[in-house]
Amino acid sequence: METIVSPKPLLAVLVSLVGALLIAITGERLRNLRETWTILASVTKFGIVASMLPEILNDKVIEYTLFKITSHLILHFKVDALGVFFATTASFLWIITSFYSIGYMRGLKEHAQTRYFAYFAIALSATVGVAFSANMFTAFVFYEIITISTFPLVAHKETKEAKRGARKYLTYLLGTSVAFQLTAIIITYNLTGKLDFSRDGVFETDVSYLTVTITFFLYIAGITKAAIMPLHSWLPAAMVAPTPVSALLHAVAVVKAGVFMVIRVVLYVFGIDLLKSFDLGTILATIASFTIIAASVIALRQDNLKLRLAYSTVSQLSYIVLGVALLTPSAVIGSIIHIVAHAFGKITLFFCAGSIYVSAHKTEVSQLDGIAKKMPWTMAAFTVGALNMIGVPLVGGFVSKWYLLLGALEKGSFEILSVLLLSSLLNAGYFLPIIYRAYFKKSPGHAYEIKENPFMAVTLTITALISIVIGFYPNFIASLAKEVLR
Amino acid sequence: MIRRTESLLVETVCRILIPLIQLFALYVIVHGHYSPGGGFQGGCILGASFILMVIAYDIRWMKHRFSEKKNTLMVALGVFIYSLIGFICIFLGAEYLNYGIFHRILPVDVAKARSLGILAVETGVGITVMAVMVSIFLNLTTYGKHEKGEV
Amino acid sequence: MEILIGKYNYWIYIGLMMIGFYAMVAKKNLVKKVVGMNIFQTAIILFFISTSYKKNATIPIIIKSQEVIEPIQYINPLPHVLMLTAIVVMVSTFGVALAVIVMLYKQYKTLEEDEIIEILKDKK
Amino acid sequence: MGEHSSILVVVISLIASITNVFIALVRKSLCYPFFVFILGICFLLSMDILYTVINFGTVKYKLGGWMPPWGIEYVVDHLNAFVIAIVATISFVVAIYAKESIKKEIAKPRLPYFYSTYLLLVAGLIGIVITGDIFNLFVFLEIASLAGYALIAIGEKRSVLASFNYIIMGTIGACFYLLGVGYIYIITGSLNIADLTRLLPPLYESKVTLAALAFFVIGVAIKIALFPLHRWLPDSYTFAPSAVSAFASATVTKVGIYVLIRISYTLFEPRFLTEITPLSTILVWWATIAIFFGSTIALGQIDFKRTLSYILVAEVGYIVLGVSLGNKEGFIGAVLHILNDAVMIACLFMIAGGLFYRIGRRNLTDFTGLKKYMPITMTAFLVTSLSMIGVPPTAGFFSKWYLILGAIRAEQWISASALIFSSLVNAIIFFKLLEKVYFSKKEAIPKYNFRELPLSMLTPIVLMGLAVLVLGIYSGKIISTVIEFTVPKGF
Repeated sequence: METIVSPKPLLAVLVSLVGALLIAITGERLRNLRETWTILASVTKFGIVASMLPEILNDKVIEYTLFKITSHLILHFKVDALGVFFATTASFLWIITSFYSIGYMRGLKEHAQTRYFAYFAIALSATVGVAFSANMFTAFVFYEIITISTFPLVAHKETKEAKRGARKYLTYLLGTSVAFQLTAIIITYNLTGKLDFSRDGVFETDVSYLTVTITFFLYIAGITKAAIMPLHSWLPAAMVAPTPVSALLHAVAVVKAGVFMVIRVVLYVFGIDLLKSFDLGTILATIASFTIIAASVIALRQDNLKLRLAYSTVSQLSYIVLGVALLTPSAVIGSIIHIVAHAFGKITLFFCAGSIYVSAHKTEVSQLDGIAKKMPWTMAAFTVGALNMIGVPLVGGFVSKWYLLLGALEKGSFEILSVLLLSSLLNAGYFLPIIYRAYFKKSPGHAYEIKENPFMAVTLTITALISIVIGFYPNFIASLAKEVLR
Repeated sequence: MIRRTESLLVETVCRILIPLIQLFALYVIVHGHYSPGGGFQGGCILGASFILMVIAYDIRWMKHRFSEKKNTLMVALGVFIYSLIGFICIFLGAEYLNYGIFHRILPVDVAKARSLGILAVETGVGITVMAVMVSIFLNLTTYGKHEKGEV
Repeated sequence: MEILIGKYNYWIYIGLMMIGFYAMVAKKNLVKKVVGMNIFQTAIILFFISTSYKKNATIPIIIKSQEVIEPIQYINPLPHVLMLTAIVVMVSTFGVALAVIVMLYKQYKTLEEDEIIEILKDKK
Repeated sequence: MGEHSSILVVVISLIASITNVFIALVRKSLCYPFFVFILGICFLLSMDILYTVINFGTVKYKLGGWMPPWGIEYVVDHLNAFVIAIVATISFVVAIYAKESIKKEIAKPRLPYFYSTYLLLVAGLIGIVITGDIFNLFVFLEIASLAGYALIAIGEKRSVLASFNYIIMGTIGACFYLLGVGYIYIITGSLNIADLTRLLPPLYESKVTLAALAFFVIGVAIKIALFPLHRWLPDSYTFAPSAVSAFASATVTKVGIYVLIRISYTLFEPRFLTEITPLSTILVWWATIAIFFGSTIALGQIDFKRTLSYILVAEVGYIVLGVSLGNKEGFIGAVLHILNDAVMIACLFMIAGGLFYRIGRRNLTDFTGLKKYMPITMTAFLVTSLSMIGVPPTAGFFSKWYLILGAIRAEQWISASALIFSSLVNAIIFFKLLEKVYFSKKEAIPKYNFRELPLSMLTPIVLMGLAVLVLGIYSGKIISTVIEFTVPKGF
């Protein structure tokens, strides 16, 4: 494998930090200029990240050492296939979300918009930072920055409820990461003297079962952003945030950063061989399976649309964890593809929820009767997103589920297979009634006219279309995912 | 707060005793470097003589003879003498307070120079100790109002 | 028995120290506490001085007529010098403590600790 | 100045403290410039010492030309130079801060005496650190303590009683230390630390040495407020003037810990603490309890300065833990935390003082909505808070990293969890405050003066806030140039 030294990963991180600074300086008075900065930063960021793609596909690795703090605590970037995969998804969706945010924030005439856009940019910086981290320390730094920079976004409304939600959010994310993840990192360093991610894991083969098990579960408990039960309840609590935040951060950037870290830990810290020999994957798979089913069941009973989506996210994230936990090639590919497929699907769904809220001021599922006539684009996109989640063929979600099923078969585990099938049924169970209501129930008359916001309608259509594109042409993404395993 | 009692006996005895005490204090200070005694002990005795003066007469009278400004000046003066000797040593190229080096500027040998150096330091210490003793006593007896002049 | 008599200086200093310590901890009156503190410090000074004592020895000052100097003849002067400094420290601590007591008295018009605490509680 | 810096830094501040009283008689307005000037000189001298030590190794200075072990010797190695630099820097920065802050808290005629006592405290602290003689150390310890008692007593009304309790406790501590000196002198006949290092090893089995060690440790533990002996600290630092709280909290306990390090690892050899006596085990557990209790009590406070005081009790536990873990990582973490904690605590106490300066109160609830009125101060507060919690890349993370690493390497799992527990408690305390600062609105009360602090108070706060970030990024450099050399040989 060839290594290129280039500051591109650093630039990718810095672009949105500079953007945040410019946004903060520009302020509310020149809002158009401020929004220009957001768009510019997001496009540049995507450009930089995408420019690394060809090199990565040619089996090269880009590295950059930013700063040696001590001999082993080094801020070090390393771009590999997995990282660039995640970074591309996140930075691409940021462009779309930026447009959507502008529509949403202006549509609702929200307060503190400057703060909103600035912290959004910082959060994205840190997300890309996590994606490009070469060692646990760097990843931990950016992981914490994500937590802290999204806190103002969750507490955006500054109401009592928002503050309570934000407090819970912070307690879970920061508390567990400091208590468990940091401990796990230090134990890892103490045992191995290394913090770098490496293909074969950093542990020697002669470590004791107990130590590895404890460290492994400290990591899993510490990476709360992956929302594995029972440490999931911050995610529904975070739904008090404005919808674009829920859409990008709590369906893509933040939670995927968590899942991404889980993948990194499983594949690059412990390594497949070690986990296989200790059979730790099965335990993780069991937890993930439980999360998938339990979260889906809870989602069935939610009336609030965003909460239902949140529990759906909890459940879908565990697909990814499950795929990695199976430790078979197809399952890992499936979970990597699911990062993208779920990202586009769920962001569409959240965009729709936001669009409905802005145009019709409705938040509950039971209020959606006959809304499809008033908001045709939104509901069409919603349908695509829902089909994506269920895993209907020709939509993105199908591809990942296919690989996951293959992985379960490779493993020969009938239980996992049945979990996947059952959860698909449950997904259908909580999404289809919404679609049914929107299209076939009669709308109760409205005193005001419901109109779709063009900014939002366009963006959510784009993400829905991309979901379909992934479903039709899965080869590109699948080949990139296979690159990870090579 | 101490008021004048105007007891003839006390005042007369003190009038005779105080000069003697002060003389003895000076003796203790100047002989400190080669026999029992020294700046601290001498300073204490000297301070005690002033305190006796306050007790026998009163503070107002005492301050009339020996004002607070003078007292503070004494505190600073003693320390200055001490530190000056130390700094001169540094300027002459030796360690701080290494007064053996004085033989370069004084027409004496090293041992004598040391003896003179310590005498100077003891004098400084004596002055400071005396002044500090007096000022502690005054501050405590007047509830700290002594600086404001409300005796 | 030998420990009791042979090291009587230690027992005296420990006894004095405990008296001082008791006064510092148990007495309610602030001045008594400070007096206890003084006893405590004095005990330590006695301890130091007693360690330097030798039987049939004299103060370490050379008399001019004397020609041979025998270290055995003299007691160790260093603890005395150290304690001279310690006394200075002690006096200044005593001074500061008294000054603080004067301030306390001005504020609370009492020197009993429990009364002061009572006053503080009432204020709350 | 070169070789003489080590003596000058003590003597200049000592003399200046008395000169200042005299200057006050001539012209009061000159006192403050003189005060800052002297501390500036001390700061430069301390940097000179640090520079000399880093480049040329240990500096020895024979006071009065007397050869050690008969004369007093000043020995400056990396550890001394490091702590002196901390004390001198913090004293200088807080001195700038003190100008405005003290005006609202102390009556004007007393100001010159405040400056004098402050200088005396600086002289005492630097003296403790620089001297190579255990009795001389006692004298400086008392100079510093006396100045501390006086400085605390000029604070708010309740500070006088706090100061009195501090006098009683502090004197017991100092007397215990003195007893330790006595025993050491009885058994060896020497007071010079370097000399004692040579003389003591054959005497390790003696009961007298054990008694001396016990007295030393208890005495120092009182001076550094290690948990059950911490009673004097919260009251004192809560009611003292803000500038005093900021300076004393940052340096007095740290210098005490320096004494503990000197006693444990220079006076005695590391093996004495681990193999012959169980002292390191005792200290590890003691410090762990201190961390647990300090943090827990801090949670329940209303007054911000009192909260900080209890956090300080926990932080002292951190450092003692690191020192006594008996491995390199823990020790590096402890020494690094001496620096980081000094900067963080000083900054937080200065912010508390700033709050008091503007609105006359400093309860936790008074932080509500301050971002609008004091944006710059609150940014510094944000950075320092993150550092207290231990969020990378701020300074607090790195010392905590080394401490936890040391605890895990020593297989002290409970201590490691205590460190993490305390981080979480800090997170709760500070995020509660940050939420109040950034997400709650204050109804402006016309009576109070909500404005950004004056420049002379703001600059030190911002400096310390920046320092937290810079020290974090350069902690590797600090470790490799200074702290690596302070690690005792037996590790």
